[in-house]
Amino acid sequence: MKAGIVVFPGTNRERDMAIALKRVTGQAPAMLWHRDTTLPKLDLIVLPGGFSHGDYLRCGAMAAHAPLMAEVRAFAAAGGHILGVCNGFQILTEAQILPGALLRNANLRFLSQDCHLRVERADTAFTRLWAKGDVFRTPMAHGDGNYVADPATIERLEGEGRVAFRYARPDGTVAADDQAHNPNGSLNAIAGVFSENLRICGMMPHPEDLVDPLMGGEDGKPLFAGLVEALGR
Amino acid sequence: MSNAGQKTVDEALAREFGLTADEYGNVLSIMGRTPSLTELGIFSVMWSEHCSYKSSRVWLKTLPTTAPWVIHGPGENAGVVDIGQGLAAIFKMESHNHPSFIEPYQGAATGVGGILRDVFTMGARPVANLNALRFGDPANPQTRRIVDGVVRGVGGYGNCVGVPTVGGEVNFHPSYDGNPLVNAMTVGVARQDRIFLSAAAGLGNPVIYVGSSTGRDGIHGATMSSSEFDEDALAKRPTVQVGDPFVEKLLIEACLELMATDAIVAIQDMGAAGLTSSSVEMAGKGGVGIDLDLDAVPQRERGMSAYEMMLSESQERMLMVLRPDRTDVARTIFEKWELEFAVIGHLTDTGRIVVRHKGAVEADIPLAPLADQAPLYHRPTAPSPAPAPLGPVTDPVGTERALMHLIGSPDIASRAWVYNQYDSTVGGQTVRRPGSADAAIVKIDDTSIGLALTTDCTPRYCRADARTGGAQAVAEAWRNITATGARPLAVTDNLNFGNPEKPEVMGQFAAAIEGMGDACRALDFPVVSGNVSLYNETRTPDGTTTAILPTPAIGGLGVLEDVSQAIGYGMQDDCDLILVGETRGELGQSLWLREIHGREDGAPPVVDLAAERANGDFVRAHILGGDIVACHDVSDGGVLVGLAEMVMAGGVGCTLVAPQSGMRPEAFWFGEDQARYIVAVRKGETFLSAAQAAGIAARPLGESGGDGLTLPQGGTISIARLRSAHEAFFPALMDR
Amino acid sequence: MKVRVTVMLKDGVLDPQGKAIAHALHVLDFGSVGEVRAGRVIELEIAETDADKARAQGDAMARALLANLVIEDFTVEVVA
Amino acid sequence: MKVRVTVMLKDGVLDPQGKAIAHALHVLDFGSVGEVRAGRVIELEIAETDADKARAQGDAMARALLANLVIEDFTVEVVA
Ligand SMILES: Nc1ncnc2c1ncn2[C@@H]1O[C@H](COP(=O)(O)OP(=O)(O)O)[C@@H](O)[C@H]1O
Ligand SMILES: [Mg+2]
Repeated sequence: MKAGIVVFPGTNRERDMAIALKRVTGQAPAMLWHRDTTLPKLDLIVLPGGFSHGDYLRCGAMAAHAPLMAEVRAFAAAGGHILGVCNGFQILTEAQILPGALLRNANLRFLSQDCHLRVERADTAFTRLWAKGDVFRTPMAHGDGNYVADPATIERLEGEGRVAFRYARPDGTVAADDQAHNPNGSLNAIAGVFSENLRICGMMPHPEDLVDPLMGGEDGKPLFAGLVEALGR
Repeated sequence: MSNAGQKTVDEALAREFGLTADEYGNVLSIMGRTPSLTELGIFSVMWSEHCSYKSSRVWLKTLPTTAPWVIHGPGENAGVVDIGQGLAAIFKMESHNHPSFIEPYQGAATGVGGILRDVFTMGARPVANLNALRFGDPANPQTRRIVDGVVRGVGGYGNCVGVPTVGGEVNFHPSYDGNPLVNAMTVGVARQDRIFLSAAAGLGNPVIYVGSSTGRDGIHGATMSSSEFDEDALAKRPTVQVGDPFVEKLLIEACLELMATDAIVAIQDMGAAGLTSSSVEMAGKGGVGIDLDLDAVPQRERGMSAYEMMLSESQERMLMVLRPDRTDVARTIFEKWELEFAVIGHLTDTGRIVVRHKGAVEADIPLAPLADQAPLYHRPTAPSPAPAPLGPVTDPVGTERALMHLIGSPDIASRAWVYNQYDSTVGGQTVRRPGSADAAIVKIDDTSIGLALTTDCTPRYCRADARTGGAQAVAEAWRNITATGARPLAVTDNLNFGNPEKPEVMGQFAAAIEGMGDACRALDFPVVSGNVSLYNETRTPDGTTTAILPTPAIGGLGVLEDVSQAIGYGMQDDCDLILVGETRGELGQSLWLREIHGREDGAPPVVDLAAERANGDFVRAHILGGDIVACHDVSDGGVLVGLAEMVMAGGVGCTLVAPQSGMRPEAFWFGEDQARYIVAVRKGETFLSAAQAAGIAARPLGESGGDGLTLPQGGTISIARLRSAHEAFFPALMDR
Repeated sequence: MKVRVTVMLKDGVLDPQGKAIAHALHVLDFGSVGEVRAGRVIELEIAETDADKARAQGDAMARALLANLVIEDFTVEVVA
Repeated sequence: MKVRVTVMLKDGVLDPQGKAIAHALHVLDFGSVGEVRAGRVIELEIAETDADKARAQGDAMARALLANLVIEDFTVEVVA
């Protein structure tokens, strides 16, 4: 699997992502600069976390207009696999590659803590090493992770099975109005969504920061290992 | 010479700028004429307490600063120590106390930004931030606003630049009501052969300005932070500096990219007194002259005068001297990162700083006397009376109630509300996050090395006995590092005190430094960088001045060759619990005394540095040997609070045995005797005999297991109950 | 000319900031406050002397960047 | 009544957000844009029928909470 990580001015979790990808693929991903206008041949594009353009105006708004995003869009249209994490998810929604938007956390504070995610379907490249209903722990670190979309969009996402992950209690139960376990107040406790073709996944938490027992566990590793399985080493 | 300002320069103006009559007299004799406004501005900031350390220098010189592993001690932008494998840790702590009182968010944010620049200016990629915070009485309505702004500011800046905030401390005390303390620490890592210094060199070499443009921000910030607050302070404040962490992030990346080339001769961040202090210090250190052309300075506002540009404290700016043939390489890098890049001057052989603006020479000052004749004061010191020993005290509440009260009290309650607003995992190298070990542990990418980081100070001990308090702060930092298995290497400090012109404050300062020095020497734990913040006082409308508690905050750094050997304090199942170190049951100045009796008196616990060293070396050896699986140093609140913290962190309970015979339970459980550790070991007997053989005091405390903390007299407190008592304070104060 | 673009969350989109502000105002004893909505305002100097053209530019910038039309509405005024 | 409080950074105070927006607009080819300042707007429903009183309340709320007078200025309008 040849992966490329897009770096925008202000991106700050590209290194975490590179470490995680290298851990599972054995090879360093390509680092792509936002102003580039061509893509190398890739199996996976990752939009990593951080504060692209300082998160000024709206998180991800300015990055969504970066020159390289035209290539990312074309890559998506051609059926490529894209993972957007945290700011990367925000960029994908701002670029309208994924539906919905991410508002300020309900308590208006930046939240850096572990959360638990429930896997909503296991037949995608991102989730194939889990079973539907599995719960895994992952760090989150964001101020704007409160997922919203209009009712019609939500209905469609739910109906088409495009919710990738939900915030959950460790036992797998989901309670959208329980602030301890849906910490940012997301609609239907949505933590991540898929594109229609299930090849693009955006999520707020950071599985890439939990792929090493030294850092407290490997709970996030199946996501990356699954991608390698699906897209080839 | 033009005098861009409207003001006449005279002694009265000099005083307004914070210079004394004598100091102004000295300026006149150095200059041989009346200085221009810009020149007066330059003298006043360079000779301010903040830049010249005029009250503290004689005492700072007494601190030990060397060790075989110290690469650069105080004097550079940050301290540099050898951490093995050709790498160096570069670190420093700095205060932003006064700005944080005026505008808590921006004050704290720019504090973080400033200390980051001190570290990456030396070539290090910042790998961790810490922050030591002191706030006023939680019951004071101002406190909540300040806590909220400061915590948001620290997080807002650190999270955006993408440096994990991994530790720190928070205290509350009414003495900080009008004067919170915000001490920020940054730790970076560089290759030892790629460390950048600030001494300028090379006649004719270009002087380059990079980063943000210059506005009228914080003019006279340096002199303001060197005088005490009065009721007018809020009205007189200069334009508040606003931080731009996004630009800082770009600046880090651009500087590190440039530092991978051979373009840089010298580099220095523009901190307090911005362009003035950076240019004067770079030229001064290199023994060269410098010519600046202010027309070339990128400006954010129209019509700025030379005086304003030289004194502006606009953030996110750096000054560099480059090899002339590499200027274009540098320009290309800064353009890529969309940062200002301007050649604003060159080095000369005149030994003078010459500042030109709009065709006029606005300043022309000889650099040597500006530095050498900077004021230096041997301020009178008055010793504080020795605290009366604590007489007999009763225990009105019993062990269980005291424990529940203490773990929910402001100085012990869970800090999760604070550190959960800080991104502690960005970088993917955080091995121990806040709330899980006595020191945070950060791995160095691509190596097996781990850094152990902590900040510590117990100001109530310092007020009672500054010498003991100074030693205790160093000892606690050393102990916190040791408790993870790391080898303590060096410290940075942030000495926060009141008005040094008061002999009793100067006495506290001197005694605290003596205590720190004692401890640093005894523990081989030299001071490699630091910062002094004086005049932390508030003048109340009735004319009285109150100083803060003396607060010599210590930032400690240690190293683990193999980071996988680091341990935390989370309780592990099926262990014997052992207390290492001797217990005399010292309740003087303890939190038990304060929280249960409402008293802040008695002598602080004795700091026995020989015991500290022996106990710590013993514990560390047994952590690295794999015998100890969890370890917590005993500090605020004593042994029982320490045990409760272990239980909460690990989610595993424990059953305790009766305290030491002949000692009152409250003295055993809540005394704050130093040099002690609670360790969880698999084989208690073996460990105890090893301790005995080594001459180390150790006694069994009980064993781990279950889902509660069971006291010797039988009552069990569930982990859930402990946690709810521990976690209530901050949300109740802040999330109303 | 100076153009002001005001961006507000669409009706029906939950506004966490507005809600928090309302709560804080109630705590401060501003009991008469009902619903609160929070938004952004962006003031732009535009090198343009014709008010209609300036407004049109503001509109174009709002659509292109300043507002996220998935969740936000905007208005444009020429203020100077 | 509905009151709108607009909060802007004071002149001379660095506005990182405005700066970044201006830059982004230039990249998007809105070359005519000069200085950009970003601010906040808060719309409040107030249980009050007198416009002057509503405005006075908005003013009080701005001072108490909505604006940070150390670095920000505000204006209050009654909009409905
Ligand atoms: N201001 C802060 N920022 C980040 N972490 C903090 C802060 N204050 C406290 N912490 C963390 O909370 C935990 C408990 O703090 P404290 O009780 O002071 O620790 P200790 O007694 O072990 O020195 C530690 O992990 C500490 O690093
Ligand atoms: Mg401690």
